[in-house]
Amino acid sequence: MIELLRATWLLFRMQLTMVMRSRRMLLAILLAAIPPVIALIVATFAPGDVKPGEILASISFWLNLQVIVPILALVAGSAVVTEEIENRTITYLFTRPIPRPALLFGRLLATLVLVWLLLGSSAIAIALAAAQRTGELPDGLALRVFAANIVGGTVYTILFATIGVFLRHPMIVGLGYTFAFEMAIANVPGGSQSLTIQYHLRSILVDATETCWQSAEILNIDSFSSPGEALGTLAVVAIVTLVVGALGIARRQYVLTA
Amino acid sequence: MTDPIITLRGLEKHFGDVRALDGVTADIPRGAVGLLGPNGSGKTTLIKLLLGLLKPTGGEALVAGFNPRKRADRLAVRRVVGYMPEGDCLMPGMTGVDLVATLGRITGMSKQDAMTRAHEALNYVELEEARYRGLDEYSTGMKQRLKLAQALVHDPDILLLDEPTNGLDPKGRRHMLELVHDLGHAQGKNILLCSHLLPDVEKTCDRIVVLNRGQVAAEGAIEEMTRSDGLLLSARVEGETERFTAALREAGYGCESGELGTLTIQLDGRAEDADPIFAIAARVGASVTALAPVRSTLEQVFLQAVNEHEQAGKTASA
Amino acid sequence: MSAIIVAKDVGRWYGEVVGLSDLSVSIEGGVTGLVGPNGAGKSTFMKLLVGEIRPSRGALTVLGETPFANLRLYRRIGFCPQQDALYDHMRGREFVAALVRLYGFSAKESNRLAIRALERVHLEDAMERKVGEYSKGMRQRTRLAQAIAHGPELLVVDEPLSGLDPVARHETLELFKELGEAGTHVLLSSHVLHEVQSLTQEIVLIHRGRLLAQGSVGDVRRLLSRHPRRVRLTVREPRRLAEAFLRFDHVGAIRFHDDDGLDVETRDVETFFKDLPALATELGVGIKSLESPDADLEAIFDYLVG
Amino acid sequence: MKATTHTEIYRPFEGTLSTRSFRFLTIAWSGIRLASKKKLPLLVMLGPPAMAAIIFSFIVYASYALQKGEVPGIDAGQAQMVLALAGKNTEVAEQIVSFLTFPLVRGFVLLTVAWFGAGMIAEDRRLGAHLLYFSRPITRLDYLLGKFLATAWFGCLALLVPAIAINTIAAFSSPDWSYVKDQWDVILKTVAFSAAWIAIITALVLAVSSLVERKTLALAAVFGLVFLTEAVSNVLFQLTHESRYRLLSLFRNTDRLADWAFARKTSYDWAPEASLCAVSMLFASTLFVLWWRLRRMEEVA
Repeated sequence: MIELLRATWLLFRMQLTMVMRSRRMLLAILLAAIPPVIALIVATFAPGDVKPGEILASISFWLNLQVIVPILALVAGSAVVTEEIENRTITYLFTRPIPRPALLFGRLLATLVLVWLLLGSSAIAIALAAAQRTGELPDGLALRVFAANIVGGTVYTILFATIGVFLRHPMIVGLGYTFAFEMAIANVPGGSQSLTIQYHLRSILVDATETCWQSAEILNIDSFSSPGEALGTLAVVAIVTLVVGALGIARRQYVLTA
Repeated sequence: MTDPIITLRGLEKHFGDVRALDGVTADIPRGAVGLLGPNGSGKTTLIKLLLGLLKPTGGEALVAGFNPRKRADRLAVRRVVGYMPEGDCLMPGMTGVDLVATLGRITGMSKQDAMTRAHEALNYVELEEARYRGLDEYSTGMKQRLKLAQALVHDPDILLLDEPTNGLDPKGRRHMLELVHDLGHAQGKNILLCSHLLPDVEKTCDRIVVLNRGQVAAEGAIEEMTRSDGLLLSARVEGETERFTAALREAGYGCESGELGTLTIQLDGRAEDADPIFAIAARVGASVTALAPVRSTLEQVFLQAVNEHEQAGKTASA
Repeated sequence: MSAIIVAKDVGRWYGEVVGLSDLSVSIEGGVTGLVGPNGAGKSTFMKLLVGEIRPSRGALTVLGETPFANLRLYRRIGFCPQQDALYDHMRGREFVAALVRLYGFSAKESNRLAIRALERVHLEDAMERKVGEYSKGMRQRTRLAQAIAHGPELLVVDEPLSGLDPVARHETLELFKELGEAGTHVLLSSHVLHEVQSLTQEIVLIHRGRLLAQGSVGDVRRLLSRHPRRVRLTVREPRRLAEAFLRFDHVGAIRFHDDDGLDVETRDVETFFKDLPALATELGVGIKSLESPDADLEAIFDYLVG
Repeated sequence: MKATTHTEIYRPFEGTLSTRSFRFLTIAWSGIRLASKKKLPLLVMLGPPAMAAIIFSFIVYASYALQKGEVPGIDAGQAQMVLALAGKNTEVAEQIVSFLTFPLVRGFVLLTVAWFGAGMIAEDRRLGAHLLYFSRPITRLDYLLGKFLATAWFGCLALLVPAIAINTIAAFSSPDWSYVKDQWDVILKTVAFSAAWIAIITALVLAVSSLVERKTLALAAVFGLVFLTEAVSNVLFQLTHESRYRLLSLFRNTDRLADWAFARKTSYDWAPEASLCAVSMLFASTLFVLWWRLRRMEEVA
């Protein structure tokens, strides 16, 4: 077990600079910067009656959770294993005395650090931008926005990284999942919603009692479960996916065609 | 030799602070010419400049009288030049004949001309049985020959071949060299062959231009540059080798033993054949299994040219 | 010298594409050349040796152990892959040191090993520059450095010479010679045959996924008795010498080309070479050169692979 | 007859190379052939729009049949169902416009153009195949036009062909060609509108394809871009209630232009010129990106 941790730590340090400098991270930074910019525009130009709470709620719900978090996780997460295979540098790591799951965990940790950094700062920036407006923020909302972004980024990144272990084109599968499956089912009221990560993230974010959620035009606002429960399910989903990924990468023989 | 097919005058090309070409001046005559140089000496950059794919930072190049820098000339150059790129640049999914015919039509051939020429070019490179198959089923050797076929489809009289034998196994390599040799000598094409496998260049070209650090390090006909002085012999002997070398030295011939059991024998001026050597071998009872005049191979010429150019470069900058 | 690599009916398929069909070979220590046409299974065999993939059938042992996912064995093997793939953003020393650390060395120790390895491949001055800016030859040598840094017993190298210019190729061969003399077993694959022959006489020839020939170049050539040996001479008076050769019963055929060329095919080349000096002095026909063009690896390759 | 042998294996080419160029047609046609080699994606992409077309043409046919009073082949119950389906407006032009702006159709046209267009330039650059093109006497315009037509072809299969099909059905089923006589402008407008919509999407997809190295990345980028602009414009509009932010969304703009083109009453409260300018700005910027990338591509080919 210690061998696994040590190898993961070494690979994490080795891959951090690589992940930091890759062109995908440039795209991720751009994506994370959009919500704060929108929040700033709204905070300055919106008519008088719009309260900061509403800005934070709408932007984090419709923009961050629905589009930015999944796409950023897709861009970062799908490269965790696939980039090593496509660059064919995986040979160096597979012929070294390290347990193979360490490769997945090492790069995943490096990618997650950046995802947290970007989404965390994006969430904070939106809250700050919203706070420019007169009127105070409902307490706990900013924290829930931050939590939803971080947890969402983590679960999605792990999911897409694991897809990358098994399939050659995780990007397409991830795209299909995000835009086709999730958008379709998460927005249609009914029991099947809880199948999507989006639903649980929204349960963390939305507190129906707060007034600021009225203007966000969210359908069936009261059908969300409690944040604690949502966090529980998401944690289970993350761990199970990680284990599946680790088992997958241990057994899989990546044949690097010339 | 008639006027050169390609003239280069002080050609320069800089990518940022990397000086890929640093003042190349050379006249490349008709016939097959080898373009040699260590990795990164500017060979591929030069070829792309000739095709007008890159704009030179300085100096000028003329290909068959056209200057690729000017737009109209650039299109004219590409009509008279066939280019075989280095990398694997084929579109999987297309069939062999489809690719060659399409590229033929893009060069300006009519539909019928392109189709007939495509089949002729594929027959020439002996790809008849694979012409209707998708490119992803082609082996490396077949892909290289297909790239040669697409360069030949519009029958250009200048061929720019970039590493044609790269990655080929011996059989594929010999086949490609036969084709290039035939094109250069039998079909009278002017070939600029860029390669780092010197035996291949020796088999197919008459003259070479050696590039190093973006400049011309050496230039000339292979025959002259590898001329041997006829007095130095390299021999391989089996059985009684010590007594044989001792006997040689007694008879006044200089003799040192090289690596892997070869002997280098220094003949005196007047002998014009090696019979005396055989006489000594017979007397001593050794059997000579190989004997040849020491000719500096193209590789030695190349290494020498590059080293001299490096020294000249160092002394100039020191 | 006990066998370091033993393969028994090893096969490996990728779907219906055959990598290796049925390879049985046992390779001794020292420097061995693995040759064969493209697609013969060289790369597949190497990937099996270093434990990157598992054989579909048959048994394979390297240094006495089965390689796939065998972490203990990985410490004793160094692998230099064929593809030109490196972490371009890292510096040379950083790259090698990071990979050496995975063998369990401390940071300081890994750094020292990395610097020593890079010095052996003559990359001392480029160590601190980014690998992305290296030339093709330097990238090749960096890949080699990461394979020898942890001092492996067996060094497996896939096509190290392809794409290298003569200067870099010369240095790489020198390095392999040094490693061989230092006692490291080297298995290197290549299809640039005259280079392999200048490095080692021991070859393993693979074709269509099976073993075709093994041993020193000379022995293998002698085995190919059904291909008579061709000897090419340049003589001032070829006709007179040819008449004399007719007396030898082991001479199969004689052919003249241009005015002083003479090709002789003989079934017993040793006696031919033994009798030639006496014959030459007796007739005084003026032999200028003598060579046997089909003694080299390339000719053997053609005979066997066709 | 004197015997002649033609054993020379290499035959020189006597023909001439024409300088007048329709090269982009060759590039386009070879691009189309190459892309439609794989039949499954073709079926998956073009299936749904075709089905939608069938449904809409049935509605058009039924509504005409009802107008004429006689109800051939379908009984009254079915007719009622069709009318319910058609909603209140049985006006045929209405049906066609609603087909053009129907979200499912629009989504699949975008998907089709993105799927076939994403690899057009990206894969050429990744494989280095652009070297083969640009070492030939073609101009950058030839290459661009060729790739543009090849991608737009699939857009037409997904949108233009179904739209024309509905129109022809309408023409035939309309009483003694009344549809053609007094509503011919609708036919022209359909063709123009579909062509414009396909052109815009093709330019967008090709621009993205020229920026990235890999087809899957280009595909993701196209969808990412479209959904991002939609989400941003929604949020901005929701909070500021100012409709000028809705100009950001490509779909809103095309709806507004469709209402203006087909003279339908519109639920949008800004002038069509604004949408027209927004869309043309998008189109101009994508063409600029394409021109800039192709210049660099030939330059450093």
